[in-house]
Amino acid sequence: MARITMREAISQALMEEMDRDPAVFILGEEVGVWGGTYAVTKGFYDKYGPQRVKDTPIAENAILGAAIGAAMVGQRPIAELMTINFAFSAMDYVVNQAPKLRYMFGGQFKVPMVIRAVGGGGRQLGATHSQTPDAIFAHFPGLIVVSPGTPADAKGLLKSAIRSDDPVLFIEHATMYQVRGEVPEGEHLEPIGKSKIQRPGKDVTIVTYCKGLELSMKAADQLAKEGIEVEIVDLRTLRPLDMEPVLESFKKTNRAVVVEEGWKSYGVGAEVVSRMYEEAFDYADAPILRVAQKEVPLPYNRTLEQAALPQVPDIVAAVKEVLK
Amino acid sequence: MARITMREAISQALMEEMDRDPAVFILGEEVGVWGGTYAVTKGFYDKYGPQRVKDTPIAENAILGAAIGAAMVGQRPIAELMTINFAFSAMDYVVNQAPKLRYMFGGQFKVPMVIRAVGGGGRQLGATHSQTPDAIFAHFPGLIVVSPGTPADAKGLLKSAIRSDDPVLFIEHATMYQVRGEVPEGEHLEPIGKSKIQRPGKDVTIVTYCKGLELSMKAADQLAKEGIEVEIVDLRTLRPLDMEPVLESFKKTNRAVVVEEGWKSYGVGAEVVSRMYEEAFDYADAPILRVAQKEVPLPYNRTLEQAALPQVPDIVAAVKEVLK
Amino acid sequence: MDKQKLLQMYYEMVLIRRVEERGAELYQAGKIGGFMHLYIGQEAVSTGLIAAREPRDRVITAYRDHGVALNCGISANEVMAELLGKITGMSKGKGGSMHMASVEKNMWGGHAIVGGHLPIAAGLALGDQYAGNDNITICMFGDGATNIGYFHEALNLSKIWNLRVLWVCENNQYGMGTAVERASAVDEIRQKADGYGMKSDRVDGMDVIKVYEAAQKAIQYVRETSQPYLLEAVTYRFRGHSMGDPERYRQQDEVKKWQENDPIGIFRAYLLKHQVATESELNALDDQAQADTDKAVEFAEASPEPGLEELFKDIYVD
Amino acid sequence: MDKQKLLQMYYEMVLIRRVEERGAELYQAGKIGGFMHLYIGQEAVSTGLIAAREPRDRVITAYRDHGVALNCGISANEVMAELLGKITGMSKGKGGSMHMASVEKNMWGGHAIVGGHLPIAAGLALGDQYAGNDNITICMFGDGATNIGYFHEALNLSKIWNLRVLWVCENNQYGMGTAVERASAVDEIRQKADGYGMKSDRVDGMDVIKVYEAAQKAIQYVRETSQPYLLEAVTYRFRGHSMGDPERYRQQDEVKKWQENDPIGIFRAYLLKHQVATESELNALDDQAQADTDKAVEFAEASPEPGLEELFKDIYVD
Ligand SMILES: Cc1ncc(C[n+]2csc(CCOP(=O)(O)OP(=O)(O)O)c2C)c(N)n1
Ligand SMILES: Cc1ncc(C[n+]2csc(CCOP(=O)(O)OP(=O)(O)O)c2C)c(N)n1
Ligand SMILES: [Mg+2]
Ligand SMILES: [Mg+2]
Repeated sequence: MARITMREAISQALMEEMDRDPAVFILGEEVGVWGGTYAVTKGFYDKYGPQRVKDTPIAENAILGAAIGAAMVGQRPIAELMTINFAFSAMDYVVNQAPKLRYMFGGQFKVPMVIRAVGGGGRQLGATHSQTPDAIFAHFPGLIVVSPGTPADAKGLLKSAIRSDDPVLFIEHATMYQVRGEVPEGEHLEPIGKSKIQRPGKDVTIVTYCKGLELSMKAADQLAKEGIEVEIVDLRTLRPLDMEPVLESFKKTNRAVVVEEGWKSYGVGAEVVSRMYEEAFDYADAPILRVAQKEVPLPYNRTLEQAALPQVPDIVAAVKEVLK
Repeated sequence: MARITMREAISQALMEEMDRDPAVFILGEEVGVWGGTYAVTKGFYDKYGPQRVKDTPIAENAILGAAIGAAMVGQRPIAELMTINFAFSAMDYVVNQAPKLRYMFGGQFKVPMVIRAVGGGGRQLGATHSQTPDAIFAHFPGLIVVSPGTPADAKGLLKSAIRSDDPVLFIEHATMYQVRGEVPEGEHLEPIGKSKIQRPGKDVTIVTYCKGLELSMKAADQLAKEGIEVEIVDLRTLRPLDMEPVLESFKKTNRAVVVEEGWKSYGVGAEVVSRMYEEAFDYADAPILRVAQKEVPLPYNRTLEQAALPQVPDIVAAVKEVLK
Repeated sequence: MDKQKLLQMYYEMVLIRRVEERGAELYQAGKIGGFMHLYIGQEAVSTGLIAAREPRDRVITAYRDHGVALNCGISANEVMAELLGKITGMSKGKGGSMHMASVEKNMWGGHAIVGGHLPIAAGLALGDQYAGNDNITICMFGDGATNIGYFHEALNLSKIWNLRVLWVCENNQYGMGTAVERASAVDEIRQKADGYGMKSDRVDGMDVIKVYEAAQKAIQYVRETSQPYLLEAVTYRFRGHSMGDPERYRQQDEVKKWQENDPIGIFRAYLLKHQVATESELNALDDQAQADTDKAVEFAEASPEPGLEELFKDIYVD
Repeated sequence: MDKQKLLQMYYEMVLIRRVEERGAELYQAGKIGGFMHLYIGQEAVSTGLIAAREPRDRVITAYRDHGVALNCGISANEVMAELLGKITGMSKGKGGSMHMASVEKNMWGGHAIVGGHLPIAAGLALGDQYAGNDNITICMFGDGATNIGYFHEALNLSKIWNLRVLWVCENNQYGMGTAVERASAVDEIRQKADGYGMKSDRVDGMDVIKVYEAAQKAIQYVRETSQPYLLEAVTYRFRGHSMGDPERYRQQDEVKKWQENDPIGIFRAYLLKHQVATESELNALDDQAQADTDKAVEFAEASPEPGLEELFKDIYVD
């Protein structure tokens, strides 16, 4: 296994799947000549040519609509939204078309496509460009929503997403492309719809995903120094949501914190918390807490932005609170 | 007080506010000559003329963008989305522009506008046209989300929404326009951001809003016959969410069911349930249950559609379950 | 065109009319729900258009799709069963009036979001281009749909990527209650092609022969040059926008004037005048369409509803 | 034009250049974050355009907004403070480079969603029409923005509702790394006006005088006829799309060729040739711009950051 970055892991997954299956192609803004705004598809244009690495106009509806149509007739497009914030400029395709077409027409065809989109705050991009609105996409049946927290999962889940016959929204995080981790070379598939224990522990459960995993790992390191053993469950897929490992952990620790980068209200944590009580009410020794973004449009100023985003100390504090 | 329909109540609110304030005008598809797809603005075009009742092209981005622009320079537009499902065709304006512009520009201007939109299932309109995706809008700070459950509230809240200096998404329900209720004539304002006890009781709390209120009232009637006294709290506003009456009721009954029409996962109930435990953990004598839509795109076939939607017996069963 | 083809077209037009008339009755009787948009008055457009396609050419349209479905070869039985929400409908009763598709017949659906299927149509054509064939995608939409952003993004993409799409605007003068000139900056929709440097044409949509000829020319152009093309068919819907339209926005005079221009009547006269068929031959086709419609209603009424297990099927493949 | 006005324009162009050059340095030094898009090379467009407006005419643009902000009369101090995220910025440090606005100066913001501000511009004009005045809204956007649906919906609406909008496309040849001809069905953006029956013009955007004249003509037309108008200004950005652009998509030759065509140089030569000003007068203005930039940096650096209480302010009015 090599220690590579999240960027390299995603890039590897894309390349391996393009090599494996000629029906796979990429389309999106600046994916080709530019090499991807976040350099994920650097070199792809030269390797695969303009037929398989398609630069598009700035027209998110056209990008996603074209991907859906091509998927309906047998191709396996990977459409890139330059950022998840631009999903709002083509929302109908993300939540109303891709996830519903198969159902509405009685299962006559499938829509095997991936929408890759980078989200997240922390880069001072201002309110319209810094969102982590993952929860709202996960609300829609018919869509699969994946958001990995490690390079290995990014590779394994993206490969599975590309092979899935259903539409998958694959959410990456703008500040995590340099995160390094061990990643199996070649064929490495992670199952979609499976949560995973990323760190075992016995005192308290942290449920999280994506950027929240990075922060939670750091919090767990700090807490370990004080003798608190945190178990971290990484959701990895938001829809369908796999609660098994969460419940198992919670039944052991009886205390939990849910960590996410997005806004708290109507966020991912709300669903996770609700299901935990629904299915493990008797195991709760303390109220489950949520650590999330403050309820403000993210400001440009760095200090303010960081104050709005969930931070390691917030997680540490929440863990101590549930342990009281 | 007159007993009038929800349609009449909304129509009254619009007319009274247009009469009161010349800055108020309406724009949207078929609001004028046609009289509103749901006949809410019937007669308005003749009364106020094409300057104040503006038929638009089928161009939801233009409708909402134009409303935002006009609001920025001092008008008070009411933009109608023919249905909430078409918000996905102009999502950026609903969640990214209207709620963030004031903040991004340091409070230099305000965006006093109302987006009226009708949602809800049960009319066999198929998967793209039958949604109740209220929760996803409520996720965004900067937006106010209101969804009334009675004619009186519809009137009082819409009038407040029109007078609000902030953008308000006002969600009506397609199957409720004929619902009748007592509505104060003339000046009647209900405060935005205040939940309300719509039916007092002592045994169990139902938290709900909009269509859920209608269903819950019926369930409560049935349960009353069995001696179960249900207290119903109507959220009315989803953002900002007023938990006070919910918590007060819950602290009394110690048992609760949350009823909503939309999908359960990542829905309104998830947030309400999470907050109830966060703020009244010790008062819970049983797991709080959620009654909501099954996780499927709504089908056309009536039997299937009704099977997917939450029904009165589902609520009755859930109440009995939490009382076990 | 040979006689058989012409008579087939005539039969299809009458069949659409009969099926929809019965559909309207069944709707009034409460057996059909949701939104139902009748194609009555516009039959010449899809009939002429689809007669000019090859079976490998794909078709996609909006919610006003019963005619298109029948022209594509979906049986009246299936159309009627879908209207009644039965499992024997092509969409298993899950789609209803607005969502008729048949992969087998290369008909990729009626679509209910105005203009929303245009980018998808570009995608169908992209799929074919990627596969390396010269199939065409015929994408139909209303005049009202040309004002929404989807139209713009799709037409632009089709032009820069040399996609084989025949864009067909059915200009029936209104988008719901809004007359073209109240909603669109240009009254002739074909003019919108100019903004994309796209070839275009405008044809009398009440005359199936004219539509057929214009479609043939357009299809040939698209296939050979691998360039998109915008064809505007000028037509009129004789009924309301959907069931329950109060029709306050147009004068009965206007409706009457157009109804005198009935596309079936025009075609019938043409067939007689050019001695393609005799009165009795045409009457036989009328009877056939009536009989097929009756049978379709019987079939649909006798068909079972989808079982409750269908609720959770077809959401995901995996 | 009188001398004072011409010199003011010259000063503004130099000021934009100096402010952005310093901005680039401060960005490299880590004092500015987020996305920053420089206007260097395009100064003639907004300078000529905004010189032709009356103060009551509204301006709105995209994220490439520093030049526009300065031309509208927002001080270099405020621009620099906003770049540094300070409370003294016009947006209190909450907006940053992409979000400069001043209600007082009738500048309604830079906007970061490509094309997203076009419907809002139509709304500003709608507000004025509703108020019954004849203010104009000048809406600027890039070539890339003309391919998104927002553009289409906004232009169509402005035409059918007779809104006083001057649509100005700054065609700088690229949307990020994508050349116009790879993204747009037509290379001359002005041609897109034809699809709306809208009057249009194309002007050399490197020549501030030509821009000013074209803008004046356009503004007069919009004001008098109450019709929108599309003006295309052909220009070039000398720097990358934003800070950190690898610029793999264009040849250095091409960049050099355009740089030789520097709008400031062209204007300077014009002013000298027509003896509007002497070398030393222009040098004094250069010095003035330099001094004002230095002062702005000092001001911005010395200004405090917004306090934490600002985080929750300005979300809601009520
Ligand atoms: C995005 C969107 N907005 C609004 C509607 C509601 N709607 C359905 S059909 C229609 C009119 C469409 O007119 P046109 O495109 O001319 O087609 P026609 O009905 O005349 O065939 C409208 C506004 C919709 N379905 N989708
Ligand atoms: C809806 C949307 N899609 C994509 C982007 C990312 N993006 C920002 S600027 C830009 C290029 C715009 O090009 P153009 O309109 O020509 O303006 P220029 O930068 O050349 O001034 C892109 C793709 C965005 N901000 N918004
Ligand atoms: Mg029409
Ligand atoms: Mg550009």
